[in-house]
Amino acid sequence: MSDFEPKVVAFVCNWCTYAGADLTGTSRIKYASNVKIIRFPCTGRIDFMLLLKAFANGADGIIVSGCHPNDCHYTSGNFHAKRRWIMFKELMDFMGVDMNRITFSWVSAAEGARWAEVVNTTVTRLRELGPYISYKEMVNNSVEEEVKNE
Amino acid sequence: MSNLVTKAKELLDSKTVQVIIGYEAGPTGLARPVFVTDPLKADKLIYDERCVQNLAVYLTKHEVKHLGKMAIVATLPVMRSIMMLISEQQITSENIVVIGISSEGTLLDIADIQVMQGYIEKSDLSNPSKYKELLAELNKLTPEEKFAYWQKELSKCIKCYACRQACPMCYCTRCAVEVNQPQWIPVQSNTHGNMDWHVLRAMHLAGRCISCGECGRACPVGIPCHLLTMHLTDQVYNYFKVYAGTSEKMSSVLSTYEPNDKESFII
Amino acid sequence: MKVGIYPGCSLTGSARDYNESVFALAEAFGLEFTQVPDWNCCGATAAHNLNKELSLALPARILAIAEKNGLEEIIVPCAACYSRLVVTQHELKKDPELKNRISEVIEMDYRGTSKILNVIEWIDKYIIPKLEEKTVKPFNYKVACYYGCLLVRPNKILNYDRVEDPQSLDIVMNKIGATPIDYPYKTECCGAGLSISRTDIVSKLSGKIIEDAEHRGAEAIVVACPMCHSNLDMRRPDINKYWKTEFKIPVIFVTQAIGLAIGLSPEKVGLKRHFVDVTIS
Amino acid sequence: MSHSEHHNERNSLAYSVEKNVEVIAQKCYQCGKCSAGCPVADEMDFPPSMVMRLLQTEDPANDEKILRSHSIWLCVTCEMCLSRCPMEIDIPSVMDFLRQKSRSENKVNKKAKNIIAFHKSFLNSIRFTGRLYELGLILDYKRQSLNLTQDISLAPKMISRGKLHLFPTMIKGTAQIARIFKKTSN
Amino acid sequence: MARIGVFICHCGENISATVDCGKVAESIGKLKHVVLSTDYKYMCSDPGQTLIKDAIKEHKLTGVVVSACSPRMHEPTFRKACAEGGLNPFLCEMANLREHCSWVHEKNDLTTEKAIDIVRTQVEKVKLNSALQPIKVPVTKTAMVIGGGIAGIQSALDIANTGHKVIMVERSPSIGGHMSQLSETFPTLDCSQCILTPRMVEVAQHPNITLYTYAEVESVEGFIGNFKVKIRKKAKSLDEKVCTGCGLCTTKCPQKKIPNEFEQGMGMRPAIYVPFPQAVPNRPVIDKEHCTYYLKGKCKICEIVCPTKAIRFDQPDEILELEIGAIVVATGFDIKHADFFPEYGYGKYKDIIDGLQFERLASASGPTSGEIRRPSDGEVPKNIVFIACAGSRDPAKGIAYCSKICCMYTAKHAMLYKHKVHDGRAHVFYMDIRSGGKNYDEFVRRAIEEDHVNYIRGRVSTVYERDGKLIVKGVDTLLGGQPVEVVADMVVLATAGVANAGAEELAQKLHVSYDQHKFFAEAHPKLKPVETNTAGIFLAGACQNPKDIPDAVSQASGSAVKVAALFSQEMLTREPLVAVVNRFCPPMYSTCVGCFMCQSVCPYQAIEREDFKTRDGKIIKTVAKINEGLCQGCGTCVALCRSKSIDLLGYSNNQVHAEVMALLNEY
Repeated sequence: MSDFEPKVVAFVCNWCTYAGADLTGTSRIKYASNVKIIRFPCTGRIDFMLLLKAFANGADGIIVSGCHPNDCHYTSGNFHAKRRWIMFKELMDFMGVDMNRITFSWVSAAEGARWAEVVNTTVTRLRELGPYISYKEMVNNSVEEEVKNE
Repeated sequence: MSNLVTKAKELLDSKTVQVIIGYEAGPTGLARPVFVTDPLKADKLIYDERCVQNLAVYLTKHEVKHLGKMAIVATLPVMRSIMMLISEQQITSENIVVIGISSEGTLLDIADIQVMQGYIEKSDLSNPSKYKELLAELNKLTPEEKFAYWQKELSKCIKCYACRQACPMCYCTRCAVEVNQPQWIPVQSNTHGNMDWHVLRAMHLAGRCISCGECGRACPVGIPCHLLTMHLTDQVYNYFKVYAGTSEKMSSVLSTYEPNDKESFII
Repeated sequence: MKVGIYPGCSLTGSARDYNESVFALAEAFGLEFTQVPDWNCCGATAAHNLNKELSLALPARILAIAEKNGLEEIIVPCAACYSRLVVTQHELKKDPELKNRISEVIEMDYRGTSKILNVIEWIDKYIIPKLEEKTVKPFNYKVACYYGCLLVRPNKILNYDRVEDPQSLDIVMNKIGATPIDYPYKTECCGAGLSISRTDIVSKLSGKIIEDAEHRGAEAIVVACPMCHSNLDMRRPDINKYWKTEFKIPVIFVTQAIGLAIGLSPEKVGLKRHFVDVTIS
Repeated sequence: MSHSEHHNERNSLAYSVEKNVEVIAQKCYQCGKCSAGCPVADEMDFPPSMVMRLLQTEDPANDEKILRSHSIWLCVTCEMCLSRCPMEIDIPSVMDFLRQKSRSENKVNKKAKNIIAFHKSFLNSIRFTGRLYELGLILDYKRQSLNLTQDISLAPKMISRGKLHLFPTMIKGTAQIARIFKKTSN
Repeated sequence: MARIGVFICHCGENISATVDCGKVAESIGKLKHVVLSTDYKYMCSDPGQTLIKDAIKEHKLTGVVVSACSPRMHEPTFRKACAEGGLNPFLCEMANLREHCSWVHEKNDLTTEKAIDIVRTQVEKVKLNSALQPIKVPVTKTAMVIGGGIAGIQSALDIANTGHKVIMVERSPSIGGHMSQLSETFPTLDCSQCILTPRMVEVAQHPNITLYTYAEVESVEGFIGNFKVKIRKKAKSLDEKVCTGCGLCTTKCPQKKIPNEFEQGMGMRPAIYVPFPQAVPNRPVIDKEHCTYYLKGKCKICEIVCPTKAIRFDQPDEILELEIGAIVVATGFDIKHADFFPEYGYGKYKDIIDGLQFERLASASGPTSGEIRRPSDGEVPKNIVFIACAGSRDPAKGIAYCSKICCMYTAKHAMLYKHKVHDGRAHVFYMDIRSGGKNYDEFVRRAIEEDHVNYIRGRVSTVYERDGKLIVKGVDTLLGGQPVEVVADMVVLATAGVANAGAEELAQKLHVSYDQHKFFAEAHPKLKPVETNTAGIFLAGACQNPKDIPDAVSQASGSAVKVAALFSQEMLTREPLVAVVNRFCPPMYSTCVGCFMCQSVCPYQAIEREDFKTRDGKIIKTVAKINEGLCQGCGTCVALCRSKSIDLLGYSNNQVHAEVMALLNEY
């Protein structure tokens, strides 16, 4: 399992974390290349269904990151996001979806180094966890179910 | 409950309301919803332990609405549904007369929304005890066991959406599952698609579910999907110290925030 | 309602005069109260200086006994005891664990239900209503009302009167015809617990209090705390020695003042027991 | 996170104050209002604000200074400092804690011996009788502090005014009181 | 049928050093609908941009992906290039291969694969982009400045001088604000009146400025460029056109014992009064609370004596409705009155006063015409104590924050005192001296070194009166907490600066947010200190937090420029990345069910109600509608909407969904 490289999708807001990741680049700080970023205007824009979509399509892990509380470019988007993630996490825990595979974080435009740290810790953790087999299986079996049904 | 009938009669006679949403005894002996518009027919109204359905679901139905001002036989969950529907601007308090039923099954005198609010505030708003145990049981399981449990349950789902139909809070004219640009929820009824659907439903009811348990009761294949929403009801209280449907002005947990909302998982 | 009284040690000894005046008032106004049975010392400064748990346990026992005997109100004439009791009640309310530990120590359950009244609260509630009609001999003197520390502090816990420039005592004195002076030393400390171990400090601090009162033309200092009284009265020789003066101003308890106003004899209210002769009255 | 780690390393006096009386020394910004209002500040080797400052340094040498200071014994718990502190720092509780710590570590300042002698005598008297026996207190204190001559004039005057009992009054619960002392003696 | 062109930039070596650009171009070229995939050394260079422009025409591109640096760097550049090439700029996306890939990873296959994924993601996104037109909203080129203090005055003049109309609304009878009350100003000690009065007059005479004093904002609706404002002009009981300002009425008014607000209660005024000699406008108003006629129904002496018959007792309040394009809030601050500090005896002892009262004492136009005389007996205090932080930095009794200006004005007060009372002693009790600012610390040093003001580091515990002297019990913490007792003749409390009364109410009328201290909140603490989070509303001066005059004035000019910039356009164009609520033909109209939860998440009040009615006006359905003038495109409502009836242009559900898919699924 040592050669396993997790696929990680990062959902980040444009004003803080995306800019922070830019800073990581301009400061040439290296981090794991497993993470690919999708840009949103604000964490408040991120639909929880997208996280499920990511898992369903083979992601082994997810990072959701935005502005620190009170720093939101739109003043309150991240606060609403926070409440949404609280609910989502509790539901997922209740349904046995592995929340160790999602990192929620606040990374500001000034925290280039921190972004690298967030990515690396997440990737290291995911390397230990291995591929998200149970979820993948559910999806694949579901496809087979279809075949049976037809 | 003769006084229920009397009350209904006078409401219709006095033209205070045009329709009464209540229960009647069905042919099979089960209670079923009835919509009484004629005072003379009011005596078919009943209330007893058979009457379990949450009638609030009809308040947003066009067919009922257009009859005019409505009176509704309302137990606690119904009253809370009414509060939610008013706060979400689906109905107006002017248009509703509440025929309150206490937990003992006796008639309550609910003069207006304030009175109803008072009654709700006095009541225990946490999940019904029979579900509390179930929730506790499930919460004891390991993540793997939980996942397995829900896989098993959800694999049964046939996407009939009875859970949605039964829920007074699911009043959208177009549900998100009918959106195909993008296809948020896989159309097929397979475990994966079913799970997506039930997650979506639970999340959409987070902070709005009033713990009537109708969704679970309505499910033809017996999926305890009400436990998902009820679990979130617990969490909403646990995090934000509120229960849904307590006042006509309350704003939903997910559409408001406190700068100091506490959580422990965001790094 | 069953009203209890916790006199506290000094009222049985060095502050007998205070005790007498309190009981005299009660008698005169036909007020009933029962002593907290088999009460013990509250531990005073010594306890909380040396041993926190002890400083809570001792008052807790008193309160527990009071509860057991259905005393819904406890009058605590001694400001020091009053402070200790209220603080204990607060601490144990704040921390259930501590509460259990303490009730285990005192071998009684403790609920913290009884209401604790200081002497002025008692006067306000039971005496003021009938005071006017009973006042026969208006106490028309210029007085300096001295509250001391423990009647108003810690204010957040006691929340009694205002912590700066309190008024309750002035108002009472006003009611019996006295003229309270504007007095900045109202809540300055008299040296309290250091009375015996550091008489010099007490002499200095109490001296300031007396000096300012005399300077502002007060004819008496009115107190509601036996500790303050003993420092300002019994320690007067030491004070005068320290300040090399002859402060004469008498120090009387609020209850004594009221007693005189309603025509009780100086003996009856224990004035004869003072060290500094009470010329007025 | 780094913060909590920092905490784990701490074993300063300030830290034990935090743990035991929930007062955070770092809240003090040294305005000195406590010292300004403290009735005994001018007697103290370290006025209240200085005690807080010494705590803030979290330097073993300074912790030592505090525990060996005269100040902590001179504090009369008049609570003036707390009632006027802009940061609502409960200095009286800190003082109580420091006194007990100073004693348990036998670091009591020599100048304070009389004060402690008095407190001890006071507690002794109630340990056995349940109430304060003032004459006993004074005698016991004289024994402990060896101030035999002090207040020699006071006693007779008190007796003449009936303010001093020659014999202690015993309460019924003396045994219980004794047990309370036992259980709380740590 | 989409035709996508992809351009991969080497950025010199910056990208190509670790990413195999050729390989990326090649594999992207294989993607469906990609008709051109090429790499080039510098895409942002002129030849690079020309490459794009030509390709658009040559290959009839319907979408462009430039894979180079961060869009935060060059998105405008390439969108402009596309526009010049004849392609709608919003059909151009950027893939961030530099900051997010080449710079942060080693040179290896994984890095190149990641680059491919990143580009593919943007290709899939751009296929779903739609041509958007910048939003255009008209601009009413009239600004409203609320508050006539120095900040408001500066802002109004600057705007007016750019040739735009300005409405100034001032609550009190005259403009001038707190600055008009000040004696002299730090760090130069020039007379406040002397520098302020000309500005006040300029406002009154400026052709572009309309001044409404004794007036308040009643309501504000609309959005940037298009506000609808109601203003209440309180009745002055006087016809300003007829009144000559001779002032006869004010001398004859029988009511003379009304505490004078301008003198901070240290002088008296009649019921019909001009707040101060240099007032603008220099016309009296009748204070209805105290006027004998309004109270008792008779008197009217002013009416009788008025030579021009200008008094109008029956004058009603007037409501003005105005069209406003931009608003500058300059409502200033107030001082926290010190009575909450019983230990300092303010209000109990006459000779304990606050900072503004001292300003009046020291002011040549003040009640003592500039002589420092104590209120109780008019004696000149020989020993004076200034207490800093009397309320500031005091969570227990006052306010938690630092009021910023007190250190400086206290130094100034001490100096002024020493200049006027040469044999006097001035003591300052302070905690810290916060004198950041040009020539500020030098100023404080001067007070200490040249004027020998005695600075004592420590807070005062209590102040009380004895034998007509004030005993100040303080401490010197620099002497290890040694108690200090000063016997003073007068004590001045440097009271805290707090939000103005009614600030909260006004903020709510304006829909701008305010902090826990009721100060107006800026849109961004660092980069948007002048904007509020409501477009078109700006801040100036101490309504944001206590400020000294230079800070207030510079912010005022800042706000003026913001307004001028706004007014420099005929139409406002905004990036069309806004939310939209879907619309369908009847009977559906929209899938929105009108729960209006979106309304409560929107930070910009951008969500309105739209009714669909039958011919006879009966409402069939009420649904949400986004005001694109107000919407800033955060998309929180989009994620919240259960029926998915709201979408966000530029980040549509379809686009983000496609991105997720593309990122994960190899093609």
